[in-house]
Amino acid sequence: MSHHEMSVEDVRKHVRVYLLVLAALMVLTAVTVGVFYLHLPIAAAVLVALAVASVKGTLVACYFMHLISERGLVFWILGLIAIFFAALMFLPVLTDMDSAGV
Amino acid sequence: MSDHAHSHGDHDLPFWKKYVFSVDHKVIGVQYALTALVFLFFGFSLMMIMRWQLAYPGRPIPLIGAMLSGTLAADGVLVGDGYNILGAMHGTIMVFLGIVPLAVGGFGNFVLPLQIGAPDMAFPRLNMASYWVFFVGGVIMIGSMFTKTSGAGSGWTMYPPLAVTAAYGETIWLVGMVFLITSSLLGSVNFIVTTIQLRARGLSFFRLPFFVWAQLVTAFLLLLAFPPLEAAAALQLMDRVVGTSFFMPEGLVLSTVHLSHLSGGGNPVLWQHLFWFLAHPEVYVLILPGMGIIAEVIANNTRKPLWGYKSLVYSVIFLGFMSFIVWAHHMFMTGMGTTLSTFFQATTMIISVPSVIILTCLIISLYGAAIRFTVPMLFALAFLPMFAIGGLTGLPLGLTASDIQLHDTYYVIGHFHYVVAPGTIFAMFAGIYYWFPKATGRKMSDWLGKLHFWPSFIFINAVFMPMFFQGMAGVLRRQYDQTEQLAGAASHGLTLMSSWGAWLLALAQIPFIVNFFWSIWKGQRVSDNPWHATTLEWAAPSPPPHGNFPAVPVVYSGPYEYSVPGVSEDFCPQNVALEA
Amino acid sequence: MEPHPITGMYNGKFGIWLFLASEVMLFGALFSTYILLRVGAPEGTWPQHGADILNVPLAAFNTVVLIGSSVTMVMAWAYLKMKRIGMGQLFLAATFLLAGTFLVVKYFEYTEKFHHYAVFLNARMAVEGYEGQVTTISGHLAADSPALTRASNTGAYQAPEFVILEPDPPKGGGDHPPVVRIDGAQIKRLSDFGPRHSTFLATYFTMTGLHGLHIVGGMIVIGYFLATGSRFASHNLDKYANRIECTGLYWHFVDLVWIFLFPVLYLL
Amino acid sequence: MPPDLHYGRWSPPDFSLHGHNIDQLIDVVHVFMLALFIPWGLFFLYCLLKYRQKPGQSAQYNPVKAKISKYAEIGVAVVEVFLLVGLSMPVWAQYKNDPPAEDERYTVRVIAQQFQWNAHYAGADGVFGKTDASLITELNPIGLMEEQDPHAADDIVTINDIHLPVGRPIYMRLTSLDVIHSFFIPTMRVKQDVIPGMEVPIWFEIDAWALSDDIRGNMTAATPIEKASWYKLRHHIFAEDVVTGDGEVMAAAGDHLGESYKAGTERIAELREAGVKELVMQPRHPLQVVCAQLCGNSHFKMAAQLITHDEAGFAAWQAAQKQAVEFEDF
Repeated sequence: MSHHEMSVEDVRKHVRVYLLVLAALMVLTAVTVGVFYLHLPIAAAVLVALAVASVKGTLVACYFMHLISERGLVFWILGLIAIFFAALMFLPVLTDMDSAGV
Repeated sequence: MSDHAHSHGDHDLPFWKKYVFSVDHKVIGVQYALTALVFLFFGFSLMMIMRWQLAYPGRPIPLIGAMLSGTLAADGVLVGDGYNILGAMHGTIMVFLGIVPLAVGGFGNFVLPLQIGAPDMAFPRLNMASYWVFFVGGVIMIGSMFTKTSGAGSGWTMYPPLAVTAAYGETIWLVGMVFLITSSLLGSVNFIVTTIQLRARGLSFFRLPFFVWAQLVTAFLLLLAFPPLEAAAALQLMDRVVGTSFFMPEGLVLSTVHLSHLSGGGNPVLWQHLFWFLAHPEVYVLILPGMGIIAEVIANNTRKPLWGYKSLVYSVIFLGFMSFIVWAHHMFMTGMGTTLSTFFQATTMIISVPSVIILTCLIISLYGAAIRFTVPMLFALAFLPMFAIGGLTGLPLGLTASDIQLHDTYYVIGHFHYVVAPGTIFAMFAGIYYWFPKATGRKMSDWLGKLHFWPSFIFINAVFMPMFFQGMAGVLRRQYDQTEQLAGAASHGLTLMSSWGAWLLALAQIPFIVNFFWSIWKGQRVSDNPWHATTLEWAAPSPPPHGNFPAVPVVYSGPYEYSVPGVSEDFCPQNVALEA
Repeated sequence: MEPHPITGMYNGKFGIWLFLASEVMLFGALFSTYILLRVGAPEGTWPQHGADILNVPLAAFNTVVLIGSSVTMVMAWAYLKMKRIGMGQLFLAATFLLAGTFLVVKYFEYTEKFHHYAVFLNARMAVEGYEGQVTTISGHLAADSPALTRASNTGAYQAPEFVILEPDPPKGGGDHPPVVRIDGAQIKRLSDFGPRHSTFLATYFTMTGLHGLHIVGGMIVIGYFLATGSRFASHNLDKYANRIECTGLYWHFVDLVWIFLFPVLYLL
Repeated sequence: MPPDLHYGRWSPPDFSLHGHNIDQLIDVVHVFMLALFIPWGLFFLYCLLKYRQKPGQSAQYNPVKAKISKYAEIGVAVVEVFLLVGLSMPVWAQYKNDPPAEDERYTVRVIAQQFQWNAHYAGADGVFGKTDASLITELNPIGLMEEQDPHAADDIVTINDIHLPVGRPIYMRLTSLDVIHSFFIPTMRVKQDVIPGMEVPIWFEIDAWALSDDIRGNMTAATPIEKASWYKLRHHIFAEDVVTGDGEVMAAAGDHLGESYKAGTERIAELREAGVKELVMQPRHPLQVVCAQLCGNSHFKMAAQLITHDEAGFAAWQAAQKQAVEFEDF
């Protein structure tokens, strides 16, 4: 739904959601930092850190950026971005692996 | 609906608001086109100077030799650095300041909103901003040539460490590049929003003219491919200005001086990846709008619907998508092993298929047609075989094994010039002759047009055809003096042919320049739809007023309803309901 | 300006989303640069954790600040939707202040780095307070150490005839070792903890710097709406709310980038 | 003996074992291109001639049922798959995979710099001496640790001359001191970017008969004097003495036309006036190693001479080098 024909009530609901999301983000931030001081092995550390970051990112995108209530073309475009972003992330692999003999 | 289109009263604007800082997409389009044409001619002139050095190495350049500055030439003879600077600037100018602004900024801006029945672009002020950012970027970039310590001379690809250790002009080049990238980003956002949100009622996606599709895909390429280059440019600026080592490995020694002040730890190949991640899609940015124009002109002058309109559309979308995953075929010689090279060879072969489809559709459209050999049509027809040659010669370069011998030779130069010079630039000429009446209300002279076409067609082949044979013989690109090497010395005759071809090609442009300016004021007045075309731009008055259409058009039919059986006229404009 | 049936968005909003798409590719390129350089980094040139060099508490604080600013931003929009312009502008102001706070903290983080030096030695040498021999010593310049000069052509510090350094405590804690005097002849390279120091810090400064520029950009826009907002809103509230929504989309994205920058640069 | 040893034809002569595969691929691809382009072009011309607009005759609205296009596209795809899987990938694999065994290959290091090719040979002990960037000088271009490392004592370093044995695999370790170069031997079908900060190995084998001295002889060609141009012959030397009717020696075998365009052109004029009909010349150095990647203002000059020996000749050359080194010690 687009935000034009929103009643004051709807907005109030939104506001409550925003505060919940805020709380969640704060907790997750605490988690990331806390986990860091546990000094996990590197693989685990990377996994946790990125997982938590992704969750936080998703929360921001879905609720603050209203992605959850969007529809239509924008998702196709975001999907496209996801693919090309993956291609970009594939790039370090390219330079590193499989340069013959090196 | 754009919230600006209807708002401002247009005709009472002061001159500078109406023609200089205008927000009208048509004025901006013309501004783009004229600026780009000037840049194109400048870039062409640089190449003509280089061709002299190649044809007559070490001999003073006639006429202008004396005028060239210290960093470019010594007593009338081009110097090595000068040659490299001209080479780098020729590439940069043609690609970033010439063709893209003309094809996208010029034709896109002028034609696209008209073809979708919109009163203007979605963000007119943004549109103006993107033109002026482009303009400033262009001036900065050309300015980089004239720095005291010598300009950017590491090729348009700016490979580090050479580019990082090179003279100061390089920094200015990078700054200019950042401006140009910003401009394209603003532009592409504007194009996509306009195309998707401002289409006239009834103009569904599969009723869009092919030109609009081409522009839409191009806009996506610009939007998504340029940012990585922007990042790369930022990193190279850091390396040059701040002294970081993103692209600088440990233990570099420059003419026996150990660069121990660098932290090292960087990777020169990283730049190539980021650069080609942009630059391969960029190749399609150069060619797709051209294809769009060709499709329009061919449909109009064959007087029949394009053959396989839908497969054209799907092909162009597929092209756009694939162009993001072929980039490393520019890097086969960096020490790539079998796994990766296989992947990128495969994608490269795959991407050639949609190009073949597009070409086939266009040529089958000629079958059973009623061809009008107008000047735009001549250029459009010439485009087809020229582009075919350009495309086919890409094959041996896309296969790693044959690339071993051909990489970095003149074969490559021949290949991509066939795509962009007799390819895209001919398409641009077709577009100029085709839409000139819409922009001015007057037609360009046919006679001068043909006088422009035939010599151009002959000489442009004289320039580029020899390059394939030189490349085969092993003549390398970016050589200040080819005869320094056995292969170059042996094929010096072909070099002479290319050079003379280039200079004669320049002469062949005179009729165009004369025709262009003469026709603006003295050209034959024509109706709003002189070509009897179907697409919406011809439903607007010539030249279209601010806001384009007297009444917002409604679309009833597909883009190319020509020679519909049982209809009196041989064309049915999109905005006219078919008499059934 | 009604939302378009196909995208469900009005032009401005759709435009911002497209712009953000390109931003994803921009930062994506930088992240992949980070990965590439880290994976290929020569032995011992890349810190085990960013935290070995960087200040985690400050960054964590900044994370909280930025998340907070995201909430105030979206609140501003919500109150405008509730037709309460005053509250809307108030939250906008809060966002502006939080953004300012973020930059101030970053400023302190940066300056700290520029007053902290590393001396890379030609050969291993023993330094009191560190076990074994070291190839680099980091610390702060003592007051009586000669002033450093930069080479005109490269801009890098020239090795002075000697430096007097107050070394950092060795890794794993311990107290400050005594001051050391290092002879110019022993010095291979001398650098502050700025971008020149190493590819890690180069990446850190480039990424956080670019992110900082985005913050500044956002503040300019928000500042503009703070100044002109109430007048704008009074004659077209819906349109103003949309402008704030678009600004918000951008602002949340900037927040989102930081949410990834923080762990990647500081914690891993 | 070699078939056709001339530069400037379709492709330069080839003296490597793997080269003919690459040439074959290039030829096949071009045949395919023509097979595609010619019929396509004929159809194009046919349409242009047949379907020009005539009064009272309109174009046909309904699309032609052109199965042909589908077949054409499938055909193209199939041939491309063949080119890729059938030709390119095997050749590339042969060129890139499984390097020759330690014991049978000859290993040489090539260190590129602006604007010269330095070759580093292990010498008698077969072990490369260590190098150090901070030791690099004009005289020691690769920073060989002559004092510090015993293995360096018998190492040989040559500048812009690369000596290689024929008839056994060459294993070449390429690196660069400054910028990216590209190591290219046109007559060996070998090309590899040379990137600072990394050492990339390549390997190839030179035909057993391809000794540079023989090749020079085989490249002897006669140019009619009126066709002679300094640009084309600047790297050539006279194959035999040029003697005029009255027995005067105009040019001795091994002479060249001169260093500059001016000098060379005057020399040619002289010879013409002296009644010389044709110039029988051969390239001074028939095998060139060139730089294929723009590397600065003298990139075009960055060429080394490849000098190939049989085993005996190569051993002799190495010994001679060692001699030279010892003399320096005195």
